[in-house]
Amino acid sequence: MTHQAYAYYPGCSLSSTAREYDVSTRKVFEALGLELRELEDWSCCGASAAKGINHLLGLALPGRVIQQAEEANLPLTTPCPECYSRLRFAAYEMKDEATRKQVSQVLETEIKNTGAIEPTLKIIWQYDGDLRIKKPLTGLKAVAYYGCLFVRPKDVAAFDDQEDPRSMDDIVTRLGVEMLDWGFKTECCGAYLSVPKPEIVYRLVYRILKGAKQAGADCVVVACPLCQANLDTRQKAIEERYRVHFDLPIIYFTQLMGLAMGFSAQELLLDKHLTDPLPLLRGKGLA
Amino acid sequence: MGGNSTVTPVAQSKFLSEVERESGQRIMDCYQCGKCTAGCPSAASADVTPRQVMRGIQLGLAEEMLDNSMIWLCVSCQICTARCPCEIDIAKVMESLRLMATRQGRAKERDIALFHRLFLKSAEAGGRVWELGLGGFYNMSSGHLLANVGLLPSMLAKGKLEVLPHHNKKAKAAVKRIIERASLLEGK
Amino acid sequence: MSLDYEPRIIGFLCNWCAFAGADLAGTTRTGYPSNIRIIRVPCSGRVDPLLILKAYQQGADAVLIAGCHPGDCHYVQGNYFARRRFALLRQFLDYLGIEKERLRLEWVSASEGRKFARLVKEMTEEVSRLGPRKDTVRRPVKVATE
Amino acid sequence: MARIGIFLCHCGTNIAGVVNISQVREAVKDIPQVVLVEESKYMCSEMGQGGIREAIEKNKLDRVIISACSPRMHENTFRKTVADAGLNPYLLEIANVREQDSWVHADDKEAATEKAIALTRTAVAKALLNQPLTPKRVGLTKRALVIGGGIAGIQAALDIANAGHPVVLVEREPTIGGRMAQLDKTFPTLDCSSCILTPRMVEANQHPNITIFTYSEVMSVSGFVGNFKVQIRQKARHVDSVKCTGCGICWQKCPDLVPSEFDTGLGGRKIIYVPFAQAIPNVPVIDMPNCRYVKHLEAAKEGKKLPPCRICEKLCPTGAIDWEQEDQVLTEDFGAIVVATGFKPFDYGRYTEFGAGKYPDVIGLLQLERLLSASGPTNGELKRPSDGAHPKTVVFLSCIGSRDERMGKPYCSKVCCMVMAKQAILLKDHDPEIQPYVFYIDVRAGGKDYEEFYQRSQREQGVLWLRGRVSKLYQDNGKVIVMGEDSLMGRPVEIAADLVVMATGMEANDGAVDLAQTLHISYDTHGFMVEAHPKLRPLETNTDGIFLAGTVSGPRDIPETVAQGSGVAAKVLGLFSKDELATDPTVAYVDAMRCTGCFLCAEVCPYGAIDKEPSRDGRLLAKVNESLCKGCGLCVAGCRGNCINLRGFTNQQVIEEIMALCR
Ligand SMILES: Cc1cc2nc3c(=O)[nH]c(=O)nc-3n(C[C@H](O)[C@H](O)[C@H](O)COP(=O)(O)OP(=O)(O)OC[C@H]3O[C@@H](n4cnc5c(N)ncnc54)[C@H](O)[C@@H]3O)c2cc1C
Ligand SMILES: Cc1cc2nc3c(=O)[nH]c(=O)nc-3n(C[C@H](O)[C@H](O)[C@H](O)COP(=O)(O)OP(=O)(O)OC[C@H]3O[C@@H](n4cnc5c(N)ncnc54)[C@H](O)[C@@H]3O)c2cc1C
Ligand code: SF4
Ligand code: SF4
Ligand code: SF4
Ligand code: SF4
Ligand code: SF4
Ligand code: SF4
Ligand code: SF4
Ligand code: SF4
Repeated sequence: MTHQAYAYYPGCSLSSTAREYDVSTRKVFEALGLELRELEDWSCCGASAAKGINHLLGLALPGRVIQQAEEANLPLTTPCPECYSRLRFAAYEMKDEATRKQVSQVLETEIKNTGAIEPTLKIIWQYDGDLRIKKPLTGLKAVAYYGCLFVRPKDVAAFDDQEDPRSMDDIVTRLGVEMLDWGFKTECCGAYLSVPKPEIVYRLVYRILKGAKQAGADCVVVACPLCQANLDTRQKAIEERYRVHFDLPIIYFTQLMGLAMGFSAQELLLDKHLTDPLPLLRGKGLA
Repeated sequence: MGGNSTVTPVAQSKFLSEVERESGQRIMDCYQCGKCTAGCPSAASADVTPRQVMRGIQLGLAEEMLDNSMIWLCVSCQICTARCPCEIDIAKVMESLRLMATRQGRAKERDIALFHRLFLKSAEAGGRVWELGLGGFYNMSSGHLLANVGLLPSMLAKGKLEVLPHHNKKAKAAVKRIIERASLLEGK
Repeated sequence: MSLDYEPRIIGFLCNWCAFAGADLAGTTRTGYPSNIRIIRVPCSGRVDPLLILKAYQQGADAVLIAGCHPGDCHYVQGNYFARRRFALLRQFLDYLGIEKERLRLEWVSASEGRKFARLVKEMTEEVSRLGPRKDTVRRPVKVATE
Repeated sequence: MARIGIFLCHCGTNIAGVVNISQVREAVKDIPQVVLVEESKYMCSEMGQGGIREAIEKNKLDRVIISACSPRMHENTFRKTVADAGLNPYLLEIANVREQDSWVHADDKEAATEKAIALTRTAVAKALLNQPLTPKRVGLTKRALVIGGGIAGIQAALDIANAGHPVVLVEREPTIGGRMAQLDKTFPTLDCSSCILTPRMVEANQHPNITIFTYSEVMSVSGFVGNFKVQIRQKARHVDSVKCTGCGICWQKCPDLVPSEFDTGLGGRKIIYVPFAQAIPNVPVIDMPNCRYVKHLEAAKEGKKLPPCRICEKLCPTGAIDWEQEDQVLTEDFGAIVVATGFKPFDYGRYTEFGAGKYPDVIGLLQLERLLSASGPTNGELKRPSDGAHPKTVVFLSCIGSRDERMGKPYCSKVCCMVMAKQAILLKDHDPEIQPYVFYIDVRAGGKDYEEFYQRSQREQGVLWLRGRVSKLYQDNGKVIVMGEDSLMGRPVEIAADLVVMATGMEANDGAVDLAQTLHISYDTHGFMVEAHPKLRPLETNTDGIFLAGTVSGPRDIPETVAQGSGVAAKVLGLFSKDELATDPTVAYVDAMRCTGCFLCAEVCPYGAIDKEPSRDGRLLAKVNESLCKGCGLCVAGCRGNCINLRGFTNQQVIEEIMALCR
């Protein structure tokens, strides 16, 4: 197999709240023989904040990341859908020559905007080699929750079906997990509103968790730090508020991959989640 | 909308063409079906719905469309955009209205605007965002002193939030410069 | 784009689709540049390459042939012949020093008034950009007739 | 010297408001051989035409140029006008200064005027080379082909047959009846669909002038109005329809069941089957790929053993089962063709936000018709597909695959609002406890008694109409949750439904485009066939002798479809009232002095209109068969030596036009 290397942009969340996503992603890539070279001195992509304040800033912050990858002469990848979406948007808008020039001007260096930008999820989905599974995760039932930014908008970011994406389901099915069909794959969790408007997020997340439970899932598989945070850290409050009992661990797909590849739950930081997945995994003899 | 005042519709208003220019969307294509609103995560909590925002623009109601909570509660999830039968990018329209409001110093949802600003501040301060700091600053600045505090102990215990900001000097300098230059060059 | 250069475009339009499409542009008041001059022919396949050369020789800045979409030809296969001949002629144009942008073959159905208008606009802009013809075809060549 | 008259039409202000007519007059009046320039406010009006006739007679004009609207509009009108004045109609030329000038260059009057002058000059240049032409007369076959045996086709066939002319009705399915046969009751009168349809089907079947070919398709069409030659393929039923009495023993005893197309997959049918009880003809077909005997034969080829079955054959009292039967191709002559191949419902599986067709309790309108029908898969008991429970909350979603740019279907399907109203009322009739909710964008109830019917559903039956489109459906604990907006309240709403019905729109039928291409008629971007004129010639196509009826040209309901069926019959009968037809004289002709006999022309002629004729010195030369030639001119462009030319569009004429336009 040819050795493939990527410029790796973890983004802010993965270096704090979502460390387990970062760690598990790196482990999985390494195990698959795919190299991630973290960009040096990378900076924030601006998330949804920058574009709402200043349009150009919303392009220039991701622009710097793109430009760094250009310097490294590598295809750019990131696990975080928010970052991915910002990077893609910037690249998309910079297809317009004037915009590209303007961003270059802000960055004080020419940005070519020709390199590939793919999320780690897509790279793994399209990886057709052996997944090096040592320990299939049989007995586990899960639903995949994709959230918004990997599937929308169509022309900019989507690499999977808009309403019924398959990528995570396909990957996790290969691990031996029974993936269930459900109706909330791409519904919104409220994103960053969990800080300024937690009420909205409670309502949305309640629905999603209820849907997962109804489908018969033991846990929810995710690929987004924000989704993970909203579904995991708000779960207790929601259970209290709506007088329900979910106890649904929210696990990154890379953590499940790592587990199947033989890494320990601790190595994959599976003990960092607020809704503890360990009892479930131990119960099934998987951790 | 508003609900208690008479509306004087203005066909082909200046506001309409401003929004169309800013967003690149054809607002008059909207036939008010409501599909955007039906799937919107925030609509139920807002004072006007996304469909009504589209209508308001069609009627030229500039004030009301820049001063509602919907444009701030919109999280750019793009569900509306993906499903609109008239292929209008509603999320983009919302973003454009936010930008227009910001430029005019309006923000119906001060908390969210504040959150965005603090987020950027955090990025500016460290080159990368320090999430614990962001939460803390937000609580202090918004006056919601205890918001989200309940979560803190468990999150810290799990190592989910780093107590110290993870600054990166070079990144910090770069972000600072970008913010300066972007504000300088925006609109040029 | 030079301001005083008004290119002259000769359009051979098939009676069933493109000519009807051009009519529809009119019926729906979809405006386009007046540079095009239309000749009605029964079928795009009726357009003999010699007629196109005649147009260039007479000073046309560009020639448009428009007919029914593939599969829709009123005469079954006329537009396929048009397409084949067009490909050959285009190569020949190169040899004559006429830019290939000056010859277009397009499919316009009777319901595509907007498309026709857009085409004329595009072509006019493109040819204006090219400016006046620089080749030497514009002199009497004998075109065999009856 | 010719004597040319030029007539400049104002078309009210349509032309004169843009083109400076007096400037045109000045520019063309001195063209050599022009003896007269006249104007009229409306050239096509009785007065305008009278003026032309008078001028021809008074000035002995031998060429007439009319500078007016598109020749596609009034060429025939004016040809008649000049003919009435004794001038050969082919000596007329029309300059298109309205559609292709004043209407598209309204913002540049100067350029429009200049162009009007150029176009008029060009018409003069061409007209000088016009020759008087005389149409030939040919006979016609007074026998009609009707393609498609839905209500449109049945109606057309009956009306033509009743006027005494033979009709062949070709239907692709094993029975005639079309979609209407699948319906339960019909709006706005709620009469039972099969009660009003079946008598017509029987009448058609028994009519001495009607021959029905079911399970058949049109393969090819050649010829022209009055004289079409059509190849029809009759697919093998594997049942001898002469011997079969329709006793039904075979399909009662056939051991296998597959989903029934007629019941939209909700019920089953046997392998040997008639689609429904009142099918016409009442002769079954064997669905070969699914038949046990066929599978047995195939397995045997691979050396495997499967039981041969052949129960139908053993039990058939008349020995009608015929395994050897093969497709048959018939070639028939017709004078006119009616296309009535109908529509198909939009596939709601394309909406992934509504479960992509995977949720069992989300169905389409046609499926609900079958569930409501007493002869349907549930004998009219309303049971939902997932668990057979009786639904109480039923939600309708309008405009599925209609008014939706995202699906590439911007048009309104016209009947589904009324169908929703009808079905909601029928649901209430079935079970008063059912609560129907209807999500709509606009209610399209424009027809006689339609609005009253829709109002009744809300006022008297308690159907709740909610204005708004639904965004998403999801399954939840045996319910389908409907997320919509009530746009009148401006609030998101949610309903937990037991059954959701998609108001699927009308799409062009499968194979419509292929059929249109076989017939050489036009179709639009949605696959609906195109009328010669949307308002004034809605039943004709641009090809003489080929007509359209029913939903083949766009969505419509039964009353309109039936009206079109009868209307099209009137068109056909009008054609058949003549004993001969005049052919278009703008055909090709060969210059025998120059022809080298290479027959490149014959190679490209789509109509085989070039014959090989020996000349005096024995060489074979080209000769045009004028009744086959359609005047496309392919031969002219194909001939290397300019030895063949096209009347009305000769090379010299086109060259004159080019020269005039390049001036
Ligand atoms: C769910 C539903 C409910 C409806 N309810 C009502 C109602 O209550 N009242 C009302 O007025 N209208 C109603 N309509 C509309 C009505 O069904 C149509 O107006 C009518 O059926 C159209 O008839 P048609 O003959 O044009 O087409 P079809 O009924 O579609 O008939 C076309 C026929 O042509 C055949 N065919 C197709 N292609 C070929 C081919 N290539 N060669 C040979 N044969 C071919 C088909 O097999 C079919 O038999 C309803 C429609 C739907 C979908
Ligand atoms: C304002 C308006 C705008 C419209 N615009 C459109 C449009 O844009 N497109 C469209 O498709 N449709 C349009 N329509 C509809 C269109 O006008 C009608 O569909 C059409 O004119 C109906 O034609 P008709 O022959 O049935 O009736 P009419 O046009 O009413 O003709 C009936 C004729 O019968 C004569 N008559 C009446 N009683 C007797 C009698 N006892 N003896 C002898 N003669 C009698 C009348 O004098 C009249 O000349 C419009 C209608 C209106 C009102
Ligand atoms: S979905 Fe589109 S058309 Fe419908 S109301 Fe929203 S913006 Fe308008
Ligand atoms: S993008 Fe904004 S308006 Fe659209 S559905 Fe999401 S939150 Fe609502
Ligand atoms: S058993 Fe024989 S006669 Fe009876 S319906 Fe079947 S094929 Fe016809
Ligand atoms: S052979 Fe058997 S399976 Fe086939 S049609 Fe006859 S009875 Fe049915
Ligand atoms: S008839 Fe009604 S439901 Fe059908 S497409 Fe038109 S508006 Fe929609
Ligand atoms: S009555 Fe006329 S205006 Fe009113 S809905 Fe019907 S068609 Fe429209
Ligand atoms: S192509 Fe011309 S020369 Fe050849 S046979 Fe036909 S008419 Fe004669
Ligand atoms: S014009 Fe020529 S090619 Fe066309 S049908 Fe007539 S003979 Fe054939």
